[in-house]
Amino acid sequence: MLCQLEGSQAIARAIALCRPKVVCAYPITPQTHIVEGLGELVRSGELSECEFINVESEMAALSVAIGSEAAGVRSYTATSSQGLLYMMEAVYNASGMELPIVMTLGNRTIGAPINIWNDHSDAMSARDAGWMMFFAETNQEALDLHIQAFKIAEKTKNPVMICVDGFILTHAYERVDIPSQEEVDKFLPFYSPEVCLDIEEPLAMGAMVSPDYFMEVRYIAHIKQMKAIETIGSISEEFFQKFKRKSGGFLREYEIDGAETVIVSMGSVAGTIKEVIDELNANGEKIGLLSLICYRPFPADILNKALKNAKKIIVVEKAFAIGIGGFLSREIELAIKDKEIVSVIAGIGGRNITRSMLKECFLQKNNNQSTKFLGLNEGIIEAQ
Amino acid sequence: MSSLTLGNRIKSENVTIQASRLRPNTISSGHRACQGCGEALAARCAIDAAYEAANGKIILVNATGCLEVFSCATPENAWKIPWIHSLFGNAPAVASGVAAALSNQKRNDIRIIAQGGDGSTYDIGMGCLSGMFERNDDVLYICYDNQAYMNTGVQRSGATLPFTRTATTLPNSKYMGNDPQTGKNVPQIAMAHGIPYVATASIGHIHDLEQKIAKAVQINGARYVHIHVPCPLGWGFEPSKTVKIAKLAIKCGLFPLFEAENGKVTKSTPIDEVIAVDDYLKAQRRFAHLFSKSASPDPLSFLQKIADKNIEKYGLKKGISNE
Amino acid sequence: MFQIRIHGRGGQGVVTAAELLSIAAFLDGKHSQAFPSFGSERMGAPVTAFCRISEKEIYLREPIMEPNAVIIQDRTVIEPSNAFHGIVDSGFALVSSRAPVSCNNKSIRVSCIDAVGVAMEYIGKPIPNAVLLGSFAALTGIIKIDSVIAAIKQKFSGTIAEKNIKAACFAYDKTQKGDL
Amino acid sequence: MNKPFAVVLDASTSLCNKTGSWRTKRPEYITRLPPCNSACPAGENIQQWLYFAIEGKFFDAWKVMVERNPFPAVIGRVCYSMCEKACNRAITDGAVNINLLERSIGDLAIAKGWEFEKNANYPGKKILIIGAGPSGLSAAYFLKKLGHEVTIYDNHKKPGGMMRYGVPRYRLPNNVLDTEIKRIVNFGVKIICDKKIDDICAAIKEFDAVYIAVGASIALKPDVKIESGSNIVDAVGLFQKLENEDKDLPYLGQTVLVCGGGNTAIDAARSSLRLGAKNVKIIYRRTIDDMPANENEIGEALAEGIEILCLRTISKVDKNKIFVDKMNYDREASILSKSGELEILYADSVIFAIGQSVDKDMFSNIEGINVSENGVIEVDENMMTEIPGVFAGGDAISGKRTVTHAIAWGKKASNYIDAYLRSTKVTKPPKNEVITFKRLNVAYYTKNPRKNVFIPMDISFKEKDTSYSGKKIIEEASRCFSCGNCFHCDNCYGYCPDGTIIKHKDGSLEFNYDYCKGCGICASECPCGAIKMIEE
Repeated sequence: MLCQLEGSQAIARAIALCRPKVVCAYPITPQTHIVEGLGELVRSGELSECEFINVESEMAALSVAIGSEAAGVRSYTATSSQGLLYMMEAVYNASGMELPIVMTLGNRTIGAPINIWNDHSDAMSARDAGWMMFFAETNQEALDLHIQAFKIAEKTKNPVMICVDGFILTHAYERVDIPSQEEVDKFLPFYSPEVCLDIEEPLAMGAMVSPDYFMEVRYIAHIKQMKAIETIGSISEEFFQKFKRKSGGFLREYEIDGAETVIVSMGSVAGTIKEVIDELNANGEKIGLLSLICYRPFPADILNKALKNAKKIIVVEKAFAIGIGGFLSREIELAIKDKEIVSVIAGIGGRNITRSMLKECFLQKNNNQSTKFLGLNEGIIEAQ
Repeated sequence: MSSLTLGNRIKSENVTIQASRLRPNTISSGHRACQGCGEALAARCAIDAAYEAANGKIILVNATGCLEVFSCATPENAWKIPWIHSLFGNAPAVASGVAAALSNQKRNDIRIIAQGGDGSTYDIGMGCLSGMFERNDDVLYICYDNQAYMNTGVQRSGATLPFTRTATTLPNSKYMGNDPQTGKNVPQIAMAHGIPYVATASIGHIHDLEQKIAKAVQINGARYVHIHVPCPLGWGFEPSKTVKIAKLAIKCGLFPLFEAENGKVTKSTPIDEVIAVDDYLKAQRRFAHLFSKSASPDPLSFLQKIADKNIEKYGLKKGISNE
Repeated sequence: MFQIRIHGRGGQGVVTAAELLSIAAFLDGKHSQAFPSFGSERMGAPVTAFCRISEKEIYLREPIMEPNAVIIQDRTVIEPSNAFHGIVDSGFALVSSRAPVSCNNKSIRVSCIDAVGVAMEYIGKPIPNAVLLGSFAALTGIIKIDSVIAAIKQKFSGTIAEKNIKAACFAYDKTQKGDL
Repeated sequence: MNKPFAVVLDASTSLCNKTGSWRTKRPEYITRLPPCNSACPAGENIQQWLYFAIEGKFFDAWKVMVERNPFPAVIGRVCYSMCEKACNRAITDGAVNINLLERSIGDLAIAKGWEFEKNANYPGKKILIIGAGPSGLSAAYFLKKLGHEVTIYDNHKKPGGMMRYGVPRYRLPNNVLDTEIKRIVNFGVKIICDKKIDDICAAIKEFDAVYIAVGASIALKPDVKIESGSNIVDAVGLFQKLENEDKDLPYLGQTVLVCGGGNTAIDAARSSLRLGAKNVKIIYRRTIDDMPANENEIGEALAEGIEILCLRTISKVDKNKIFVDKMNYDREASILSKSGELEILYADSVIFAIGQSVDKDMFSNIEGINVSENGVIEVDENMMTEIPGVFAGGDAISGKRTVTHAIAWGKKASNYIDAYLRSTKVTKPPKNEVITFKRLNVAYYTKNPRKNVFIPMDISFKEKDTSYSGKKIIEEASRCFSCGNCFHCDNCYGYCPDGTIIKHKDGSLEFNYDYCKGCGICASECPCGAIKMIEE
């Protein structure tokens, strides 16, 4: 059913369609509307047989999800920014214990200085935590990704984080197609884990692991996640078959055929980039876009193929590490060697990314700088 | 024969589960606790009692700490029942999650117990514990109180007694061990949440402990049982003296045994014969500096006052029973 | 693509206005995108919201800097919010104001309606967004008044919906009549 | 099941971790000798029969008693109860009333008609026992148990010796004694009474061995100046006349003074009351707490109005005027001395109950049987006289003349005689270490003070029935600390932090050293000191 909905509401609906048994969260901007929406769906009975728990912190939010998931029921939480950092210990814990929790990350930067606006710093802080991570470009994709997320997580026994740009998507009203409950039920089977806290078959979860085994534990986790690339692909394909909509998977290409310059980005900024490409290509430029959806596991081979013909790669990235620079651009270097890769740090702390900025940036030639900061106010910098 | 021993070959009433040949042994032999570990003993007593009270339907959530480390390290798991360890500070929340899942599955017959040491309970996990209490989640939380961070090498916690010597409160010319102006009382904090049941127990009184656990397990909502577990390593006494030390703590009044329901003390276990705190303290090296020749008598009288206050507050001379 | 920027103060339903606009456009069969100026919305602080309406799918995520129309829910924010900034030539500016408002850019079509007055009369609260949307529908023809009504029904229920609809319709009619 | 590697583990897999290797000390269940057993002259395993009594297994309890003592009902009445004096419970809330329990179970055996278990016919030797007193009867019983053929000769009308002629009937009724002797006869022992032994040497030829257990029948002469005309009575003589229902009883009068501190003195005093005396006093050298007489007996005497004058000795009796020295007693140094203070008492008669000696004349013409100056028959370390095969025991060879000691002598003699007949030697089993009070965890025993039973009685020669019946036996027996012997309280089992103790179906406990880390909590929390830590 087509609806005009706020992104957060669309995500809440998607979650409800997945019939989680436990939803728990702690409020943090810009994630709040998602859990408010879920809370209402639970209270109204639209999402039935679901425990909605107001916890006292993000640490508790993910911990409750760890508990309920370990007890064998589908569990969901959502957070942003500082909240993710506050629960970070549990983030690693959930993946280490192979608990297929799904979490929405309403992307927001990390303080100090405190700032509630969007960038991908929070997501990047968890990029090595063993979770699978997907970035939504639109609210439709956010909705679709959440439905796929449970299936991916439960099939691979690996938690999944769906990253949705805070405010830009979470607070934006857009047209979304919400599938019916029957459709989702057909796609996402009832969750019945092999391993859980079961009095009939008592197991201990979360054992201490000594140096004798720890490396193997981590190695296996790595191999499993790399293997999960197949699962992600097939689930995305299955989603397309069932819902007649391309969603999820690894990346989305736009005007890539014959493109000399390929822009790589994650999340909602792809929309604005597309507008810029349309305009520039109309004037004879050969620019394409590669919007990366699946960030973890990092689909290096798939990226390599997609970027094979590009002469220049511009990575528009919404987060960077102080002391080294962009994350994504460095990871792209893993996928493709010997190409000019420019890192464009953009939209940090909610700074607007406008068409004019991007246009200028894409057209810049003979660039000596491998890292650029889009829309940096030189005046302020000089004053400092 | 006696009713004060754990078992009695003649009578079947007033004997402990621990004396039963068919006790559940929820924590199996082969665990890696220190010799004479009070916590290992307390865990078996408490969880066995819970197991019996819940007809074997128990799920355990364990905070990081000695108990977790010695009971479950690959490839050996001592637990006979479903058990999960997540983190140091989140056991109450994980338990809330398990409770939510089971409530969702209409399995309220399965009882959930979260457990941790005083470090996780008093300090790092206090937020999650308070949240679990405040939501009145259907979880029994057991704190095994050995009054310091033993797992990491005996550092001070919020449960450390005044004047205790720990690795981070070494007595010197300026300080007589742990600062007496610090510390908190989690049983009282639990009571302040108005949760249905709060109790203190000790391995020095297994009958009492088992009764309290059995009662706690059967109540719905958030419950808190605080068990005093002497630690031979951290407190400095012979491993064979663990139970004796626990008994002394009860007898001197420094560890009062009581029950509280809905925020009010309803019962306390009387002390037969009150002893001076000195008798308890001097049996432990962590207080040895209080008994040196040059030591001031003030710390001892300070601790005696705490004990006296407990005795008065909880009516330990005769015991309270409002049932 | 038709881009609308809405100015007002926290508590005046600025974001709701954008949302209602986007729903109305959606109901008209168009693509639309509404989003607030992101921030911690405090009661009384100047607030901006945006809405894009298009026949095609909308990719653009930048804030609206060159609106085809602005809706100003409170004339006192015009200055602090620089509300007339960037309006395209012959763009619309619909202002909630009892007194006439003037704009330096004479190509802009400025219209005023005492939306608060109408809202007080019909709704009993100084929330002018429905009134302004009714007026906006009449003024620009970008959205149908029936869609505005349907959007209000979707968003609100019961007497609140009814009152808002009445207010919107009153403003629509008044604007149609050129009675501003 | 596809479990996450290493992070998820199966239940109870720790059992493969044998933590027993951590141990430097090993706990072991041991038995220490309870002080009651240690103190019992007859070597009764009191703790063991109490153990059965607690369980209500009275027959088993009785069987344990008669392993060491064929006269439970008698001993339960006349014993000086060294066991109770040694009882560790005496330090807390009063000794277990062992004596009364023994009597109660002994009486139960009489009521139920329990008999000794006959052993397989063993082609034993023929043994003659001279004297059917406690020692002779006891030796007969134990020798019979060992398979020998035993005949007892006694010169009295009835068997029993001092049990019959040395204890008043209100304390030991005849039917009790008769039944317990009858049981020995039923067991196969031949008793011939009214038999004078004119020629013991001749008798020896007929038998493979002889045991002389003639007792000490001559009352000791007091070291007191006695003026003529004084009315002096010896206690044993009085009792014998009473037993034989002799009409010619000595005159006691209204006021009687008894000298002595043992049960015999108490018996004499109480008998005097029963014979019509109105004012009876006992004079004893030390304090009342030092009196060898049973606590119960003393209590009852006091209840009957008998006065006990302590720290006094008689120096002279002049008709009805008795001169008394007051004494000083330093118990710690065990020094008794005259204080110098004098006292004069008046009495119609003075009864001395200060002991007996062997009748020297009996053996004066037998070579090889020598009576020493102390009035005892001389024997070697195997209780044998100079005549091979002729043994002597009981009061005849010992200064400690109590029924219990006599029974012990009988048992001892039976072993020596048996060894002699088999040409072997008696080997004494090693004695376990006696458990002291310090080793006990008395806090584990419920407080339950001793209840002394004083039933107000009419002053007669009829025995008052104070025996406990079933429930009360259990109740009193349950006061036993079970010192040094596991009583299955399960403390070790319950307190072991490592769950290393295996509790078997029958309740028995076993250390599983695979897991025991040697912490020692089990030993430390054992109420009765029945676990010992031993260096690995």
